[in-house]
Amino acid sequence: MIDKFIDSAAAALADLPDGATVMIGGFGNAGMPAELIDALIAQGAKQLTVVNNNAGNADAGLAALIGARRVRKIICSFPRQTDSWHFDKAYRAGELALELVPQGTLAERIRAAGAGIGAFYTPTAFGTRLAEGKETRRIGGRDYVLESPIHADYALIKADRADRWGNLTYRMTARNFGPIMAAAAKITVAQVRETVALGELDPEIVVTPGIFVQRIVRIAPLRRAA
Amino acid sequence: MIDKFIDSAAAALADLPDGATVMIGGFGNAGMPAELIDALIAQGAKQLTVVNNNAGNADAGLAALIGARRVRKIICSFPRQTDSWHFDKAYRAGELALELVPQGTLAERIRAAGAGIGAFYTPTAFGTRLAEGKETRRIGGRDYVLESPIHADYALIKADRADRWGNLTYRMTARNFGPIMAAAAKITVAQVRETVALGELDPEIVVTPGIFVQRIVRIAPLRRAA
Amino acid sequence: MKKLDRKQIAARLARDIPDGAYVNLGIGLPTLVADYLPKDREIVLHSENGVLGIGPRPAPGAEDEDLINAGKEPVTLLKGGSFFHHADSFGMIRGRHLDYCVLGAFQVSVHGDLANWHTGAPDAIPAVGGAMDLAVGAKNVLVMMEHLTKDGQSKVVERCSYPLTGARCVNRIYTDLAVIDVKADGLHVVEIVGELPFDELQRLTGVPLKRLATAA
Amino acid sequence: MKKLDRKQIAARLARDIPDGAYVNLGIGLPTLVADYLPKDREIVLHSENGVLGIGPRPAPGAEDEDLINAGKEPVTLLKGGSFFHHADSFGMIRGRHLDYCVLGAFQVSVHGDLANWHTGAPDAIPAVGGAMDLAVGAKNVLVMMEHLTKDGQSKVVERCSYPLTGARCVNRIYTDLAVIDVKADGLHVVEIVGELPFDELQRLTGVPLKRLATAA
Repeated sequence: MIDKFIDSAAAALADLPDGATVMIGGFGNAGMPAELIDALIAQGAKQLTVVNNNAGNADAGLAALIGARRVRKIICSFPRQTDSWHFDKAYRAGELALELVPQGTLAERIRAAGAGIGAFYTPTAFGTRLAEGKETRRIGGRDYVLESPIHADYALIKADRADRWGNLTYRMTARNFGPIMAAAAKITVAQVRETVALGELDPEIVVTPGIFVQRIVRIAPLRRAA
Repeated sequence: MIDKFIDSAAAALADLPDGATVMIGGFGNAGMPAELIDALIAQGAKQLTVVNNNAGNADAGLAALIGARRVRKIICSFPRQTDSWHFDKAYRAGELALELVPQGTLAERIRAAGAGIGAFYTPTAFGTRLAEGKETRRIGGRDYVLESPIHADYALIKADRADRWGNLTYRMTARNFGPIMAAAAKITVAQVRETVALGELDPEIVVTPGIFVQRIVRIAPLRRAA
Repeated sequence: MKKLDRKQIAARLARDIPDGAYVNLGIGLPTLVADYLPKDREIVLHSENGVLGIGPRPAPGAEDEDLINAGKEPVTLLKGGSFFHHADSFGMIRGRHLDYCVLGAFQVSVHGDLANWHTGAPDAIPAVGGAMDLAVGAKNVLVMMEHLTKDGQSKVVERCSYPLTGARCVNRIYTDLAVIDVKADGLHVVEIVGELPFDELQRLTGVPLKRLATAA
Repeated sequence: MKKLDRKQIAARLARDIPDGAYVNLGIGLPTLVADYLPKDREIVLHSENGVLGIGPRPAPGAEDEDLINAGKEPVTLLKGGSFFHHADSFGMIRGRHLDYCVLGAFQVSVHGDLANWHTGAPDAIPAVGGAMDLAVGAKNVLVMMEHLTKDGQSKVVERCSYPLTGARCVNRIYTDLAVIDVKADGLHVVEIVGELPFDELQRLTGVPLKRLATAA
């Protein structure tokens, strides 16, 4: 029997080793797996390479992971924010490597990893500093840059509903990087708002088929004061 | 106001010129836009390049288009079927060029066209006859073949429901090539079972966003005798 | 010299977006354009984070943290909207499906090179987001910016001194002084704000401008 | 000499598919495996045309032309199944997400080269379908075939004479005479059918076989 439900975020991340490459979903707060990140901080793994659109903000989540000096390298498109002080400090101190990738190239590199593509040519960033040193090619009158897939050991993502086979649906723009990260990682851990019985998810509306998901943790949403 | 509904299949294909590249969705009968193909036959355009998984079977649809000598070239993964006699005859007579592409490479080449990828490396077909003459590359210990996007002038696909903005849902395995062909063609014509008012399609379950669809024709399903 | 304010630049640009267009409004200044789109046109707004059909800002208290735009501001969804993941969203951009994108800029060159992501300062933390994808992907790249820097230098330049976002990608520039098309044979002034003489615009801009018959 | 019939080969292979596996069964002979998967295991069947969770054949009259497998036969969907488009489906295959695929073969070489799509006849109309993607994509490629051709030639060969489907891709071969692992150091016989002596299997096969301690 297939049962991907795990009792706690801590149990879902227990085997995550030092030096792992960890994709973390989310764009802003939408789709950010806050409780999984907290569990990763508590778990203690270090020397991590983190793939996320940003580099953390304020003092929680990814910013706290960076503040705790657990991240060796970050691959992202937009690290600089008004409140990205943990990243800024570690980066300026030379303690944290940054690989800056245009957002669409970041998404496509993650997608390529999940889809078994060895490399691809994208027009994005041709002629810019971010393509310096990269192989380029003129195809059909347009210039392209060669880019490689980004594989991960773990993906931590947030979805909306899940069944025990690991099928996922998302909620609005919280979908963002979740589906492609799930496919690019060896072990995908999804935190979800709700778990449902097998058969309750309409097969037409499953966004991430269970084949891409290894572990699911239900995190009840916070009740907000009215 | 955006209104992509068109009254008839004939009107939706009226401007399709000789020599066009036409993607035709479907895998078997599932997702095959039968009425649009009939309209294309009636419309008369010739010297077409057709992209489809197969090369027609029996005497209807794509087979009839081939039988009417309107196809110059076919790009597909599996032309040979027990009843693909129109293709077989034209192919053996040297009247029809065949570009044989592994099915996953066919899908990825169509996807690449829609997603603006200039070329990509796939492991599929490395070391086989279908990679002869193609550029190859060893990446991370695995061998890959360089493949190009397939763009189309028109895509004829079959979906399930549509709104006037062109948003589409599909039905079961009739989805197959529809979403990627819609994105790869300049003009996508979708025949649908049902048209609905704007707002009736849940934004979470739209499979093909309307940006990829230019024309929609409602084709009422045949009533079958009970 | 009469200049347009930011809202007026946004309103001017908005007039040029036709009915039925698919449009991405960049973070910051370009977002203003949404407020001025003609009400009698259906224009579908895209955001990189996986949404088509963005509607007006939600009423206070009605925000949903799962429904935001690329600037991470709360938005609403119109009827006909849809959600998709990041790779599909940038496939849409890179695959030339968007009719227009509107971007801010530090500089635009006479060849349509765009610089808008990096000041070039050696100690600056670089951040690019989706700007490079939009610059190469949209069918029409519209830039919205002030014509001059604070110290009076033209932001329309012979050659960008700031690091490029994209090469030869800008189609039209909307500034507080003029609307300028970037064409293969150079910059064409489409419109000048107020009573500003062409020669004065030319003097302020520095690089050669062509005068359209319709321009003042 | 006792040989397994096709159903027996399918049943033998089915025993090796573990609980929770994601599996693609190729068109034709491999489809038989579905009938023999142990009922106490949850095994998720994939088909190239965009479906996970394929169930048993529908009852006569309950077929739906929109719900078929890659062999274009009507199927059903289990609870927990899902649909997706062709690029996603082959991304799943190529991206090494399937635990097993089962393919028929004309020949398999000692290095695990697979030939199953083309007889090499110059006048044959070529057709490949998804076989080349499955051959390079699945984590484990299982081949199911008769050991010998009709005229007694081994289909396990030093070097394929038919055009290849994939190079060095086969992990295990199930025939009517034996189960053979393809490893870096050669072919290892895992199991022999009935009372067939190893030496006789070796003689029939032609290429060098290694005897596992557990093999007869």
